[in-house]
Amino acid sequence: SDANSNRNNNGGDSGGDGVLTVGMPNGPQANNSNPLLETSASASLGYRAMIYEPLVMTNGIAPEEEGKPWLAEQWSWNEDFTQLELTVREGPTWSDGEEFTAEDVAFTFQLLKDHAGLNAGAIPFEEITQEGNTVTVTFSSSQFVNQVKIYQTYIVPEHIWSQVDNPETYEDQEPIGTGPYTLKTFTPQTITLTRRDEYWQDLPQVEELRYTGYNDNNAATTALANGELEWSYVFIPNFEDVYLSHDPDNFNLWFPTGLGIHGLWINTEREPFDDVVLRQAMNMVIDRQAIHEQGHAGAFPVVESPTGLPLPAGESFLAPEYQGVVQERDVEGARALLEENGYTFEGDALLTPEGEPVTMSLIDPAGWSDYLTSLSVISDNLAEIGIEASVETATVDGWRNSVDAGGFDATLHWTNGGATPYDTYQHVMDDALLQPIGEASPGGNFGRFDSPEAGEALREYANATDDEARAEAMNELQRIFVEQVPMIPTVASPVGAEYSTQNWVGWPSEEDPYAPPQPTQRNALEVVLNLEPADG
Amino acid sequence: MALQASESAVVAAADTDASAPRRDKLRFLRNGKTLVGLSILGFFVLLAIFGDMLAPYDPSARGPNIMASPSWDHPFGTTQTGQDIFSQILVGTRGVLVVGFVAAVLATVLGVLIGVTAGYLGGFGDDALSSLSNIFLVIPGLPLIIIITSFLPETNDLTIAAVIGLTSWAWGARVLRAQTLSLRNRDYVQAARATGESTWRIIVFELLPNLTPVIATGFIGTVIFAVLSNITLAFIGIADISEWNWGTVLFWAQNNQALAQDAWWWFVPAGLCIALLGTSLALINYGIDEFINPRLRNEKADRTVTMRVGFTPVLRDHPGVPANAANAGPLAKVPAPAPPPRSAPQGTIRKDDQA
Amino acid sequence: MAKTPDPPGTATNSPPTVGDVVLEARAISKHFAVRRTLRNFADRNRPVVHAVDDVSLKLRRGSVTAVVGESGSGKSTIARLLAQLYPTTSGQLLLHGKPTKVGQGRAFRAYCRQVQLIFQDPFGSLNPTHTVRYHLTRALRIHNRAGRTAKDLEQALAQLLERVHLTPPERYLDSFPHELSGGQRQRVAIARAMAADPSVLLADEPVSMLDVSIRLGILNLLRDLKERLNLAILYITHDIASARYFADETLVMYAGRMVEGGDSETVTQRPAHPYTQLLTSSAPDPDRIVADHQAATTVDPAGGEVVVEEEESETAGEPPSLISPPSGCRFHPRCPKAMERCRTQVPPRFDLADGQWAACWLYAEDAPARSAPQEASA
Amino acid sequence: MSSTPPVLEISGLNVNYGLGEKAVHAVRDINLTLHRGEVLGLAGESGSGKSTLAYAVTRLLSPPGVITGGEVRYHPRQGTDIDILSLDSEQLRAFRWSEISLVFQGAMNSLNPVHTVRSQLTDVLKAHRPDMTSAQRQERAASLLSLVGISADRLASYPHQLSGGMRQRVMIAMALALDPEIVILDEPTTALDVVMQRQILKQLSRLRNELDFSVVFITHDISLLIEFSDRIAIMYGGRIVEEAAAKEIYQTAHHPYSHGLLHSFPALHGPRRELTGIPGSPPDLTAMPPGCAFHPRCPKAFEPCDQRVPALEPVPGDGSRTVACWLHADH
Amino acid sequence: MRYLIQRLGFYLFTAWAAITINFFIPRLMPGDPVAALITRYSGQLDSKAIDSLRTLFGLDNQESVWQQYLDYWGNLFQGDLGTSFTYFPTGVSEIISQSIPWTLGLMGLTTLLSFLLGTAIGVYAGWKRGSWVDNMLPVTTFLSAIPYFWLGLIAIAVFAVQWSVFPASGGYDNSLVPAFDWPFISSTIYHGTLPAITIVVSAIAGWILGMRNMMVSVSAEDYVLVAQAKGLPERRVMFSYAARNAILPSISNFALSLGFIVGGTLLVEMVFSYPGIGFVLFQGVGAKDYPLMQGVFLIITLAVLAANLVADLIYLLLDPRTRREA
Ligand SMILES: Nc1ncnc2c1ncn2[C@@H]1O[C@H](COP(=O)(O)OP(=O)(O)OP(=O)(O)O)[C@@H](O)[C@H]1O
Ligand SMILES: Nc1ncnc2c1ncn2[C@@H]1O[C@H](COP(=O)(O)OP(=O)(O)OP(=O)(O)O)[C@@H](O)[C@H]1O
Ligand SMILES: [Mg+2]
Ligand SMILES: [Mg+2]
Repeated sequence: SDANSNRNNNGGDSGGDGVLTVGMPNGPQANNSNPLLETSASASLGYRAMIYEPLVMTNGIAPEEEGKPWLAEQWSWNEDFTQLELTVREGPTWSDGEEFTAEDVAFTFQLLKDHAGLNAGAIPFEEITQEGNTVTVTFSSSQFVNQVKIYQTYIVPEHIWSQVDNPETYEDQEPIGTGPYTLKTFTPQTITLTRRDEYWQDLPQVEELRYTGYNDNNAATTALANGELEWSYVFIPNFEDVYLSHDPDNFNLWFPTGLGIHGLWINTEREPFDDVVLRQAMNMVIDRQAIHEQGHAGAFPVVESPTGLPLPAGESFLAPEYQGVVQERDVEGARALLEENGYTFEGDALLTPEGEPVTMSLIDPAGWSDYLTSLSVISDNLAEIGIEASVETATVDGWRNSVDAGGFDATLHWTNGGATPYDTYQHVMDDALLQPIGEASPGGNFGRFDSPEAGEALREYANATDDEARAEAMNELQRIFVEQVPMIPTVASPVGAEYSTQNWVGWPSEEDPYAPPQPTQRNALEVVLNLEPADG
Repeated sequence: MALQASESAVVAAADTDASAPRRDKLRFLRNGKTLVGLSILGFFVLLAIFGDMLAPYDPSARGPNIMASPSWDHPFGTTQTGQDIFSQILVGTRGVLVVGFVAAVLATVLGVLIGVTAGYLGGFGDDALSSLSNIFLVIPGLPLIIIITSFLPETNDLTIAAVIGLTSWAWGARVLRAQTLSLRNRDYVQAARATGESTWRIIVFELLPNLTPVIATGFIGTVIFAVLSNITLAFIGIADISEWNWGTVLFWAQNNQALAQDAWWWFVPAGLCIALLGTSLALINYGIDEFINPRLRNEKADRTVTMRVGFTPVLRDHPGVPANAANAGPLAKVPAPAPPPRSAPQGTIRKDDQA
Repeated sequence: MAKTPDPPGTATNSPPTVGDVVLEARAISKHFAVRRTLRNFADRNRPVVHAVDDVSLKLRRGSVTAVVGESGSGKSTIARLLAQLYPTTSGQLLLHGKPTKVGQGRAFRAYCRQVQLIFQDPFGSLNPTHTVRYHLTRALRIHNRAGRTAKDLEQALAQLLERVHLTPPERYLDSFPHELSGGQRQRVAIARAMAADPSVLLADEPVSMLDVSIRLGILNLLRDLKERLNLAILYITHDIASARYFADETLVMYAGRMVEGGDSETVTQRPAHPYTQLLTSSAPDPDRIVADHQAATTVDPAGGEVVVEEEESETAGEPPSLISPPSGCRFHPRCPKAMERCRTQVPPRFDLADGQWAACWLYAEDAPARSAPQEASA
Repeated sequence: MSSTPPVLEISGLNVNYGLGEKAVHAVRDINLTLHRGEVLGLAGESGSGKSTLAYAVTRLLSPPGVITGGEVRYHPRQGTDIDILSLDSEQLRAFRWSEISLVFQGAMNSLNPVHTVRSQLTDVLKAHRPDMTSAQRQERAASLLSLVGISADRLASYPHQLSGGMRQRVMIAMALALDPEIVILDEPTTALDVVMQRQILKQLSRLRNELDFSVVFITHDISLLIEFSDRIAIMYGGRIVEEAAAKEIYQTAHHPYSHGLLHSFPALHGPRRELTGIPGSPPDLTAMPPGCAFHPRCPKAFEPCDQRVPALEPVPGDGSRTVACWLHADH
Repeated sequence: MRYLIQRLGFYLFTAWAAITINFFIPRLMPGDPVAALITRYSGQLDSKAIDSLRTLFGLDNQESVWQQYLDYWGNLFQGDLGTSFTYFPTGVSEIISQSIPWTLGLMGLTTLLSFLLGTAIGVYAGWKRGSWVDNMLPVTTFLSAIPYFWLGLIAIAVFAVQWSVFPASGGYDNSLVPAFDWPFISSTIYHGTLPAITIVVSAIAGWILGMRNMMVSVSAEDYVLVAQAKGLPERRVMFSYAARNAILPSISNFALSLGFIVGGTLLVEMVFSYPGIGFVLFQGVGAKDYPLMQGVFLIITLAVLAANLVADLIYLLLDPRTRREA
């Protein structure tokens, strides 16, 4: 073919002229755009958000906000959140020209119900009915905590997917969605999306999106630094020097947080860590700032609230007593606390009331450099109260197994993050997940935190029918978390991004936090719709 | 048959030695390459033994100087978290050498067992064992090591060494088998048999001593392979990176994008150490090669003379040549002075074609 | 030599007489499978090398039996068969008249205490990594002749070396083979064989790798041993002149078969078999210098029947394939006197005068022209 | 024989292996003349320098061999003499094979195993006779093979497909390809059995008669040498110790070493004579005894032998032969 | 012919053994692909997805190992290498077919190039002993002792970051769509240059040395001396006599070294972010994606076997001694 026809527009290394280059360090991709599979290229690179659209656009960094109507114009729940009624927007069309209808929405829910493999959020669908542009879905339990997961469901076209034999293995290589972009070309290295002619909203100004899978962080960082890559989410150590300094005017990095956090999970079954006093003391000496700076290269925000809620995302959930409270490092206080409770110091070593020295191993997979560096910070911190903590590594498998089976003293591990802090607390404290040591509990509560009150509060929160009861339960959860210290929060999981204003402006930012900037989120579409060419 | 040719080359090379091992025990050491190689290796061995005593800092301890370039305090600079890279390299030497040598010992023992047994047994046992080593030869080594290592419940230097050793014996076994085959029918082996020696004694006392140089090259080669594999495993984060070795240093450097941060000092020393160690081992191997195969030796005492196959130099009155008169008796003629350069045209040399 | 009690059954129990048959081979054959591997394991009719076919010979106390024949005719194979380094394909070995068949281990050791093999190549038959002392000590130890104390051993070693005229022993004991000359090495090899105090020595071309000037020494040594110790010696060579010089009896081999035998002088001077005739006429012989080289080629100096014709077809010089040896007499494709039956029937031994025999149809009772063995002329 | 004009004159030739102190002085002050059309035999025990001498003449010694002195003069039928030792590489290439060709010790290794006999025969023609057409070369190759009694259809064979004797004969054919003046045969038959040996030697003498070249024939098999050569030079310890017509030397060897050599091998025919042999072992070239190299083994050694090297000089009373022995020295 | 059949038999046997080993290795080892996947997404994927993934990957039905082995063979004969977990539900064969051209292109070409170049230099160095080429050998030794990935990283730092002479990653320009046209091909070449150079630099020394040593050994063979004695032109002696024989062992070493080279692929592709099969394998290992891992490993092994077969054939052509008459 003709040399030029192959080139997209100006075909330079970076975007510009209607092109935006996006990339993730997730390696080469297989030709699979199935939006319902987390393993697809479209999920891995995030471009499914440009092709398929959710019902409601929620904002992970501002969970208190009401979502924006998207494919659903309106939605309402019954009191106990077991029934959802959706009013589906009229007007959007599928990119093959077919009209988008409520039947597609009902079909998609039915699909999730029928195929457990696609139902990643384990939503207990019951009945799905559609009438005109109204879809009604009932659930077997209260879905208050799962609302966002349901809103975020990518809606797929019935006229195509009903022909599919097995949607669980459907590769969807010619994806048809309601979004403003369609798949133009697919190669394992780069996926190109091109703008549709019509869209139910104003057409975005970006004409073409180029998604690249870089093999690793280094490659992605290099591409970011030389401007080849305009939008990405990649961990960059020392990002000031390595990235921002290459073009201080245009290069930006914004790592706002959602509700998910990282922290030191403690095995509350093992002695002496079953003693809450010890855990409290440990919590008091952890230097989160050092972890933030050294372990996570300043990219992951510190969790300052003792409740483990990252701010500002968790602001609206904070119990009154913890409003404005910042977890301060207090070595003296910790020592005092310990001594008050029968602990003694022998030289530098801490002895339990029984006279045993307190030693522990901190374990994480070999190769997880940010966690391991953080662990060494923690180890130093704990040494200040006489706890001898050694940093150990294991293979990912070995670590996974011992975490699931409760075979560890303490480990850095993430938590689930959802639309409410419920996901985090449930992951850490749910007594329904409690297993004896040795039995795997892959769903959470790795620390074997045995607290019926916490479980009660969790269920209360999930099933409450009014906001007050919910707030009550949330406050209770925070109190238990703060007092019992089942896990020591360190930093928050950001939903961040690096982006360049060289060619495009209008990115979300600290000043204009209209959406999380991460290119693999649903909100990426919002971001793209908001972009404008830099030169006017 | 392609497989056999390489063997025959090795065999041919090794055949020339027959009596070399004892002819001059020190000759091996007098080889310049060997000497340089052994010195460097010796240096690293000393580091491996005393490295952690010499290290000025705890290699894992975070320090206040972050990402400092080399200075007197930190000869190789510091890391992201202020760890002293010099100490990491010093302490890490042991891991590198331990894995290299343990793996090589394992592989060599296996190679000798399998290769020599196959070669000596012949027949079905030989076929079975050499098929086994052929299979191990064609299976790509590093991927196999990565796969096995990644499944290990626990990785430390010894398990890594074991994996490397267990997967890399085949080459040695093959060469040894070929060698044994050629030795098996040597008269002195047959003679030992005819004297009434038992089979195991023949293998251990008659065959093995003659295989020593071959075993030695194989051993050194495996050390190189094991060191590189170990470092690679550490670098890609599959081995246990909490045990310091040069690969671990590189792993952390790469993970923290040291090069992007212009922290060359984080990368360069480890890389150079590996290259130096590799070079030293390679030099030792050249030494052994030249020891086995004297043809490879570059015996050029005198740089003014080019020795070429097929064109013997004529040196009259050359300083490197002992005066003939010293050896010759009364008859010793003074060599005729070189005739004036004749324009010996080829035409006069070539006979008229009369074919 | 340190006198240790001889194991039962050795010849020393009965008073030795020169001429006693010590070792006898009866119709032994050896076929080598061409290559036995996994791959052609399944093949039904594997090709074999007929290295030795139907060979019989007797080794007598105090006498040297020579086996001559061209390269590849199976001489070494016979030596190894007699030493039981290979199992025979068929046939029987008799030691002191008793059939023996030994495999490994004790029985084999007992056998090689009686029958020892000296290899062709003194440069190859000593392990370069071991000293003379090691070689000899091992041989003594294996055959329990090392005595009990270190002194016994030293003495036994010294005696061995003296026996092969390597004196003073101390000069040689701690040398490595490469520090010795070819002749000295061969002496060490002989000493090693002597360590077992055998009654039979199988010498497989013991001098072919040695320099002319050294050969004689070794041959004289062997002769000396034969005479002093009453050994039975099998002397294998391709040099028929040395057989004449050194052996009492000479056997001629061709392509794995014995074709002629008898008293050495008779066989070399009056060869009966056409192959032997070819051999003797081909052997270089300065006494045969003919002033005019140009003429030499057409007139056979020996005046015999077999003349190496220069216009011969090229195959005339080629030894036959042992994988599919010629039927009948194996020499028939090259034999100028081949008859019809030579092509089909294997000739048996025909006894001639003076204990000479030949496996050639020329000497059959019913041969058309029963000829007398060729008389050598100088 | 010595009446014919010389083709090759070697004078004062010295060859070392290696340089400097540790050099092995393998060939010492050799003076030797080869006459047109004669067969010059070179005998001596293993390591006495026979091959070294032969290779030095053509400058084919492999490293670390160096020629450290002397002159090798070639007299062509027409034209000026050539000093082989002062030719440069290109001149040497042109000179080689067309004037002197060699048959090496052990034909097994002399043929390139990966090329056919044809290609190895024709490439020498291609190199030296560039104007021959390919068809002519083929024809020549075929006729060369039949010259040595191998049928032309063997041209397409690879060396491993030929028997040892055939390979040796191919080498001889190759040596004759350019009708050289001199053919050097270095133990051409040692690996062969007597029948084959005789066959080949006969072929060679026939060819020599036809083509009229001179032969240097090297072996340590004295009986073979005496039978085959016109003149014999006997080497010991890198020197020529005696030189004479073959028959004369067989009848009366003057040098004690030649004498010993001639009484070391048994004769097949004639009366069984007593064999004396030579006591002792060959000299070590790196540590040559002073004086006559043979004196430690010589039964007749006397005063000057262990001090001065005897010169190779005509035997008093017999001008046709020379010997290097104090027993026969004039003074 | 018979020889060929024997070799083929050997290759079939080896292939069988490799496939079987390949089947068993992952099964004998611990590890859970779902946990690995969750871990890989650390935090991005909800822990509630565990069950759905298990269902999805079909990990909930248990069959006997023997049955699995039979199924494995059955599928293999249909060219079905199973479904990748990481790239679910894409078939392993598809992933491999996407990535293998890159690996073949880059590694194949550079391996061949370094072999040819190294052999050529080795021939020269071995022929002209003591010349400057010969004296350069210690330098090349040093280069070859440098771990490949390190050389690659430094090369990127210098030639892609410091001076942007070459791109730092990828197999081609992201703005292009793979096609057989000049922009794409030139871009491929441009992207492949830096990795290629580093591979050649670090791999070449081995070939040079091997060939040099063989040349030196062969040069001392009688037939080379004979060729010199025949007065053949130097080129003919050097190539047709010395090099022609010296190269034979190199060829078989070349085939055997492919196994090692493939190991190198992985690092090249990691360091240069190259879209080849080695990186896929690495990902598969990390994700406990054993269908993928097995598939890649199998393909690699078979490729090495095939290359060996080819080398055998070349050897057969080059060395008449192996050609037995029928
Ligand atoms: N182990 C073996 N396997 C197969 N064939 C063999 C074996 N040993 C010997 N042969 C074959 O048997 C035949 C006889 O060999 P043998 O060594 O006995 O000959 P020889 O007469 O000793 O020859 P030479 O004079 O060369 O030593 C030869 O064709 C040889 O190739
Ligand atoms: N490369 C070498 N280095 C050192 N010494 C050598 C070398 N080649 C040969 N010699 C020595 O030179 C001497 C002469 O060797 P040469 O090959 O000429 O002997 P030869 O008379 O041909 O013996 P043979 O009959 O065994 O062929 C020998 O003593 C040998 O050890
Ligand atoms: Mg033999
Ligand atoms: Mg010689």
